[in-house]
Amino acid sequence: MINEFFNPVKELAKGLSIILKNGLKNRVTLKYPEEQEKVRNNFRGKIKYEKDKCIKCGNCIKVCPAAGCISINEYFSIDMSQCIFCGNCVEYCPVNALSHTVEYTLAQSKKDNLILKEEIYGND
Amino acid sequence: MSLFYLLYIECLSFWKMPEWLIFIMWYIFNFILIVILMLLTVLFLVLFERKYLAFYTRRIGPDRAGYKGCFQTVADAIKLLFKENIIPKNADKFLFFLSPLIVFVPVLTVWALLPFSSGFYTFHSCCSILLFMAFLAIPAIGILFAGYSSGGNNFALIGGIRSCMQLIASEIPSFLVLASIVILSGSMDLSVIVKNQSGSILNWYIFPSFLGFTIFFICSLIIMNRLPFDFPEAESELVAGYNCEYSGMKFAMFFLAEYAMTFILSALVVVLFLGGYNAPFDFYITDCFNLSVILREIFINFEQFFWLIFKTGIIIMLIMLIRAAYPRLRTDKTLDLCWYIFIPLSIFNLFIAIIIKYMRGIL
Amino acid sequence: MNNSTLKNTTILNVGPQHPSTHGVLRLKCELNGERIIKIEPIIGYLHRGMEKMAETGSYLQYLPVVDRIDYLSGFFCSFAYLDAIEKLMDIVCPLKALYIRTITMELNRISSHLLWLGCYLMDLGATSPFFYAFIEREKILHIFEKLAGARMMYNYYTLGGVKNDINKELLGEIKVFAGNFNKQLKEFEDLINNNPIFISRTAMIGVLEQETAVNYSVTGANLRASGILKDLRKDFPYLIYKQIEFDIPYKKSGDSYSRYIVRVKEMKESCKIVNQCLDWLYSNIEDLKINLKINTAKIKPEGEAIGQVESPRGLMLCYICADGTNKPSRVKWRTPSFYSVQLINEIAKNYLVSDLMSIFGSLDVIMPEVDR
Amino acid sequence: MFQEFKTKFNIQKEEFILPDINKFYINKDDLKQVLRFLKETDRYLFETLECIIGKDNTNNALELIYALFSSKYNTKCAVSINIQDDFSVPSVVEIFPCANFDEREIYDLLGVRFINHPKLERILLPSDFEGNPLRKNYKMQDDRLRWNYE
Repeated sequence: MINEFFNPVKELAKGLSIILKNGLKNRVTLKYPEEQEKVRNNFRGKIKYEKDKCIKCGNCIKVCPAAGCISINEYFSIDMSQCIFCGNCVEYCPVNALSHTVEYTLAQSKKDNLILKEEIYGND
Repeated sequence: MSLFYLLYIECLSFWKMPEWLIFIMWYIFNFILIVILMLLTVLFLVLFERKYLAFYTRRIGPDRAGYKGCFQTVADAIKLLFKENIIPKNADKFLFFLSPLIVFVPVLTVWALLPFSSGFYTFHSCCSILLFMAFLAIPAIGILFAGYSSGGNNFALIGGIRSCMQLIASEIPSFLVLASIVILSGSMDLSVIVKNQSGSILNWYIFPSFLGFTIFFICSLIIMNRLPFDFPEAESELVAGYNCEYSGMKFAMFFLAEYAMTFILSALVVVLFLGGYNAPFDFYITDCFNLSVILREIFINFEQFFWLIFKTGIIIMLIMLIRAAYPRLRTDKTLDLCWYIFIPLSIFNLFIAIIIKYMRGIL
Repeated sequence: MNNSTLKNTTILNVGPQHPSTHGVLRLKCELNGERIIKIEPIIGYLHRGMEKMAETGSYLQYLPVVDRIDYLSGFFCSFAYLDAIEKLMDIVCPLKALYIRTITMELNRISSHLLWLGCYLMDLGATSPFFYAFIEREKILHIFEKLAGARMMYNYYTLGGVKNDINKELLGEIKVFAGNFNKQLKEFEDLINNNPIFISRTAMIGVLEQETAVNYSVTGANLRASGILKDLRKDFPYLIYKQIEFDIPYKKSGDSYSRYIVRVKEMKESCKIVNQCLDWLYSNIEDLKINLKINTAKIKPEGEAIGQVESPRGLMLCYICADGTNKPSRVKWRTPSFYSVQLINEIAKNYLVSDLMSIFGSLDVIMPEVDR
Repeated sequence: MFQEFKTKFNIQKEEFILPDINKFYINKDDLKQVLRFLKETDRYLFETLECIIGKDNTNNALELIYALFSSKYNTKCAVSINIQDDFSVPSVVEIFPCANFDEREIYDLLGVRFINHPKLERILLPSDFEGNPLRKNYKMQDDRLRWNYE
């Protein structure tokens, strides 16, 4: 009977010791704006588009799961609010005109800034 | 009358005031001091708890407002001040406004009863333990009113009912343990209890009634709704329990009351069992410098105040550690715990206290 | 005048927005005081029309969307979908791709169980184990980010195998993780396994008899906790589970506590599988054949097929009926949580409200799977 | 293995669902009889109904496939029925309680009415939604998809 009373107390103490032991380990928080997560180059971030390489074949539209995200009627544009960064367009583009960048901070103040048009691409 | 009262009369003797006005001004002045002390400790406790829990989960805790997050609680308070006061449509308006007060005011008055040091206590009465526990029973009724009056919100209703169940279950064992302390110390006045525990660490009351200490500690956890027993506002089940519908200043009042109750109950545990403001080995630093009587009296009080705060800090850190480590108990398991285990144990503890008192009487 | 007040029972809406319903599920429970009389789960708040989306897009367009069926275990859903197509077009993946698929799926099972462990203990009130579980899970997500380029939405499997290769540095990282994972798990077990408060909250609560489990076609850890030893990896071994030796943890009593124990043991087994796959992958690093490079224009399968996989929550089937064009004519997902949601009325009857959270949490129900 | 079952219900058409599940076509009325037979006789013991797959083959014909699994013999089989125009099928909730949500979902997405189902309502879509999305004749009014309908 004694063991049945002291066993729970022993378990509670063991739990407490683990919590105390965890107190001494190093901190894991990442102070976001100052320390950013360093990401490798195969990270699927914002899509980059080179105008001269593109042959306007429309392959990327056929492959893109988000319907209506890419449109190439008069100029090439990607709607960043629809894009799910799956990388299909980059993979199936015959001339590698599209490629991933490592940038993942894409918040904008206005909604139509999210639609990346060709002339914005032209100069960078 | 205590030394401070004499000092106070001297300072006021320049203005020719009637006798009764000085007497009343003394209590008002003391009460304002207590309110300031409480606000400071609550501000510190809220931030300390978040940092302390973050320490055990390998995080840093809030460190954006102020140097290392020191103004975080002030920022929270100001934010809550400007939050819109939403009153649910079919809420019982009068009770909805009253319940934060019912929860907050008794905790504030209880602060006045606690003997912070030999000279400094606002309200001195021969049965201050009874007053203490009587005032600490009222917030549970406030929580019930809060739950009942927030419209048709069933979460708040269940939270309120749970707080009453809890209160009754935990009051009885704590009163029995208080009875054993009163037997040991001979009087119901808190400052007398502390005086009887002066001297070395051996005649603290934790050693003769260690069983009483554990029971009272767990029952105080139940009264102040701390984690293993925080049923009225169990986040994962009742969303936010009784303070579901409260926002703005009223929510801040509930929040303030909870932390004030945490401090005051752990201070009570210290006063009853760990020899309130007595230094552990009856050694005061102020004795080494040979000061004049009045100066020594003042510094002794400050040092005793430090000892009380130091011991309460240890108890509060233990309470917060328990919050970090353990899951929540089920409501009916807690009631079984109180009715079936704590009450017989506290009666047994009463016998031990009587036997020890009798043995001390013979030696 | 809603009739609940007549029968002096209160209707408690454990609403779509609630801290511990793991997503948007509404449990309309009728309470008598705190005892539960009847619970009616109302679902459909997270319905995204996954099956209709499959019919509008081609096989390739639907592939990235498939990870979102159960966003905690993306690899399992994409494997089920691709398994069905590979059977239709009888493609056989190279051996190394099979090993890479197995190791990523087992790591994904560990990360999904870790998230369940953290949330389950947060439901019961213990705040700090939640953070320890997420610290461990973060390591796995880092490995996936280096491997597939994204933390949770991988789009890493393709029709003939996997997209990019595992290099030596990543294998080393997985070995380091698998090495000290058992030590971390042991720390968890000391903290929680026989903690008296945890036992009082979960032992003999929400008991699932074998008969109701079979009737409600429950699968996965919930079934194995009630004593029925049924695991797809042993009954119909797919991928390379035939060459790997591992055993299936199970318990007899079927209450929330044994479901917890079964899932913790499953994490240990997955760690064993990961270690065995690591040894094979180390031995042939230089074999670079991981993808069949199938020309996507030729994906025009014909007929019906069912892709099956043992996901962390149970048996997941993906039925594809293809009619020769490049768009599937019908894709049907059989997800395990859809059936364990119906259980809640059977096993949570006349328990208390606080037990409801410990029962529902132990069933590991994830809402995207239920609503698809 | 299914010889005795085929002779009892004289099933002519039989097909294969890959990997190795054979599918039997039966007519609508003796659906309950077949499922009870497959569940109770100790020769088969298909006691778990894994899922009910609703399919819309074009020109207004629906097909319901009941996927069964017997853990004793570790085999899977499927029973399927074709429904032409009046879409009403006897519900199998008494035999397999798990079919409750399945049948409500098929009613919701395909519009098949199940006779004496305890609570036949829409489950996934909002209750005031009209039309059944998974039917082939359900037209989506979203022009962003025009690229897919080329």
